[in-house]
Amino acid sequence: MMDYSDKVMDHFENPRNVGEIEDADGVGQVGNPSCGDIMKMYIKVDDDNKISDVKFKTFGCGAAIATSSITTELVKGKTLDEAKELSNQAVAEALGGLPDVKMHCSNLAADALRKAINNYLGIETEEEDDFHCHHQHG
Amino acid sequence: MERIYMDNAATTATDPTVLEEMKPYFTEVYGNPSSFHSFGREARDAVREARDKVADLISADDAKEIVFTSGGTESDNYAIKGVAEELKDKGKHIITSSIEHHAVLHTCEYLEDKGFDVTYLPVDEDGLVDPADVKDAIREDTILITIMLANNEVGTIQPISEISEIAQENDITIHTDAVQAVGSIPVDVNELNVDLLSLSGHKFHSPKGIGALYIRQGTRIEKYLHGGAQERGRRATTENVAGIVGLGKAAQIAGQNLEEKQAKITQLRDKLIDGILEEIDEIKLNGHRTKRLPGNVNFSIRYIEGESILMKLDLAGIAASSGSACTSGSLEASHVLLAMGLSAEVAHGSLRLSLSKYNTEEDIDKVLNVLPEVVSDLRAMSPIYNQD
Amino acid sequence: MERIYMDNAATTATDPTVLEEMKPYFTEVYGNPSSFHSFGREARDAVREARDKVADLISADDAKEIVFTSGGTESDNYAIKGVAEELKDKGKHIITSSIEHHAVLHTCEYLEDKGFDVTYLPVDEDGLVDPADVKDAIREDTILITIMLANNEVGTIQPISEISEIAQENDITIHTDAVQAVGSIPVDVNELNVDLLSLSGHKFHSPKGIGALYIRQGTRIEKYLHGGAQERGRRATTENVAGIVGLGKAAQIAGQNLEEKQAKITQLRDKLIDGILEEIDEIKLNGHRTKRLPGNVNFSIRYIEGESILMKLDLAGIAASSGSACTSGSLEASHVLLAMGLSAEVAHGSLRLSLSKYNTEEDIDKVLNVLPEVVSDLRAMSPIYNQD
Ligand SMILES: Cc1ncc(COP(=O)(O)O)c(C=O)c1O
Ligand SMILES: Cc1ncc(COP(=O)(O)O)c(C=O)c1O
Ligand code: FES
Ligand code: FES
Repeated sequence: MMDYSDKVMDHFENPRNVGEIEDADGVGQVGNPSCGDIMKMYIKVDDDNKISDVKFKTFGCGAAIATSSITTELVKGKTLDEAKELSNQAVAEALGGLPDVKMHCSNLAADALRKAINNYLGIETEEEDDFHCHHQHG
Repeated sequence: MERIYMDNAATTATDPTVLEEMKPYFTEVYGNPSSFHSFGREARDAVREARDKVADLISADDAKEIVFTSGGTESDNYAIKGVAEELKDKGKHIITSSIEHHAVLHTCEYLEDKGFDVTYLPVDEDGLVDPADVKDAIREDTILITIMLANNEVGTIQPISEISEIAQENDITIHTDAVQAVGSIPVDVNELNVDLLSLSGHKFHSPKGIGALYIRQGTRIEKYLHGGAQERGRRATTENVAGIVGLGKAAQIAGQNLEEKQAKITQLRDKLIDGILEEIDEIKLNGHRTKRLPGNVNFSIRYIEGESILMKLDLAGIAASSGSACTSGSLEASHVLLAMGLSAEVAHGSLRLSLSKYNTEEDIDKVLNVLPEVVSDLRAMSPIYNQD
Repeated sequence: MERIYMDNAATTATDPTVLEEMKPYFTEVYGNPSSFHSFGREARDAVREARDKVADLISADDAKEIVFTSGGTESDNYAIKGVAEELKDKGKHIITSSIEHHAVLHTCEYLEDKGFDVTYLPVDEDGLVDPADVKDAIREDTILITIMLANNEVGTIQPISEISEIAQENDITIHTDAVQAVGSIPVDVNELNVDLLSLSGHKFHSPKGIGALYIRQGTRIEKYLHGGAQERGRRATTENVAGIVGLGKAAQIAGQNLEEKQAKITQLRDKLIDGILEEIDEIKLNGHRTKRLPGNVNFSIRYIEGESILMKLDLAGIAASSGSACTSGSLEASHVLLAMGLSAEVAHGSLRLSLSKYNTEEDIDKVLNVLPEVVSDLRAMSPIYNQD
């Protein structure tokens, strides 16, 4: 079942960029507590359309926390266009891989980030269906 | 790092005395109990002695009522499918509870696929089945009631004797999954008055892969494993002699000063429960406060998720579980906690710490020392926790 | 008295190296492989390694194709009932042979009760199934062919690759009970080209109570034990970790210099066969002379009865068997020998001596020394023996 890479463990034990940004330019949240996970991303965007700061808060499993953390590292300093391109595959790879049953967790972080970017850009994103978990567990 | 094992509801360490007892049955007394010769006779004698010890532990009238199996799951499958198969012409209705172990639930679901009708009784917020509900659920065609003696997640102990009285009045076969109870609390098949009872050795310091099904004499049940004539024709396959010897020894040891050990573990449990309640706010003890297994502690800790709690504890050298071992890892909210009325959100933050005779006062202190920080670290990271 | 064990087809002694490998998994590495924490991870790693070793021994493409079970009987029950259950809407006809182990035969009989139709193919006087008979038996509604790789009583090895070719041409699932073969002769699931293969550890120096079912990827089969999600959902129950580790080690050891060991045991077997043929008259070697397990010797000794031969041998310190271990003790004439055309009278006088890597030249000499006298003593007592 859950056999996490050293990289995952490192990001779980020492998560980077945890917290909130008071005057965030964009905020994105995905997940649902009844599904066992919520991820919230805050971004600051500078004049060059680059992400100058990013923070997260996560309620979720170990993979959810680690993917949030690495995502913030991966996109800090990137342009919004580059950040939007970040795939869950890339997130998983940056963590040295994720167990099969946890691959879906990496969607969350990328999704939350995209939502934050869209929020900054003023794009409405479809609301989550509250009655079904948005990803398959297990 | 000194590690602390508090996942004894998942499995226990084999008692070294049990292992000692088993050793000769691998390389020296290795005969097949069905064999005619002296090697076979020695193995046969060992199996006989072990059967007596298991019968003793649950106060069975006759050791013949004990059939060895590969564990709790097989015992549950055997009991439920065996009765269903045998009595299907009499009726196809089965009554169980909604908080059974998957070995019972998934077997019942399998039977539903085969045309059986299953009633899953609700439980109250402590996880208790109401015997009145059992009575109400009984129909003309009810052939089996299967309700667990003690729950593996929250430790709640069911009023099985009351339920079996109802079963008896209505002439319905009754099985109880006593996998979590046997070895932890006194279990007497006659007091419980059940026809079938499942137990599993690895929950009380025998090795994994060996268990038993108690089958009261006269109980009608189809066999489960077809083949040779072992176990008086009730379970084919060459007997797991070393495992059986281990189960016997573990049963014998468990029976010695059972109540004393129970009291000691209960005292540790209560210290742990009280300590956690004192140190951490916004938590909820799951399961009945007193009608509960001596070693079971189960809390829901709001705003955080079970797996991440387990990871943090594991990093601190504490082995615990969130929900049952079988489901931990899949992050599905425990069906037991949901049935007890918890919201999925709260259920996701559940933590089970389960004790055995090997746990000490120091273990409790260590957990009480580590857990509050784990919780506050994770809450600090949680988007749904309101820090003010 | 120095005793000689020649009943290795019934069960074998656990290899001391295997036991050594297992020991830590009782009292030290005792976690539940499904558990999240480090104790669980250690157990999980051990199970993974063992699975690789078992896969290696039978040249499975992927270790995922190995499902651990409680032994040969469960593997057979799982394979046959599982395919029958899964494919019953496609058809209800099963083809097997008349000399299968009871684990297969009684499972097939059970399915007949449930409305399945089973063809029990005949064998020739050597115990061989004719592939042409398999072909002829195939019907529109045939869903499974289950034929053993090597017979437990007479050691005859069947032409499984030829049979599986026929199965494949007709798109029928094929299972082989290789319980007697695995560990004794090279077994390659791809050469055999089977979908399912049963093996049992205690036939090759792992402990009893652990076995495996090989399930080729893509094979449609209903699970047998319902419950937790262990073994990728294919077999519920807390894994018998120590047993699995033992099976893995035994598989590894069996694979090392397999052909050399096979040659050595074959040479002992042939010395025993030739010696007995030389010393005792009016006897018949049962089973094929060369297409036979390296360790199997089976004779029918006219005018005397099997159990009394076993008793005399046992008194002389030689452990043997008459028919399979499962039926020895019930004194029914072996269904295998009857199917091979022996009269019941002759079948009753059968003696099986089965060798393992632990048998020596001296063991053979001792048997050759003792057996002739046993036979002549009993014949002297027999009213049907004509002494002139
Ligand atoms: C209540 C209950 N029933 C059944 C089982 C299954 O037992 P085993 O793992 O021995 O198959 C367990 C433990 O896993 C259990 O706690
Ligand atoms: C050919 C064959 N099949 C199946 C079995 C059953 O194996 P087990 O005793 O491990 O259940 C045996 C041995 O008893 C056997 O020889
Ligand atoms: S985010 Fe990891 S399981 Fe849902
Ligand atoms: S005389 Fe003893 S079994 Fe027949």
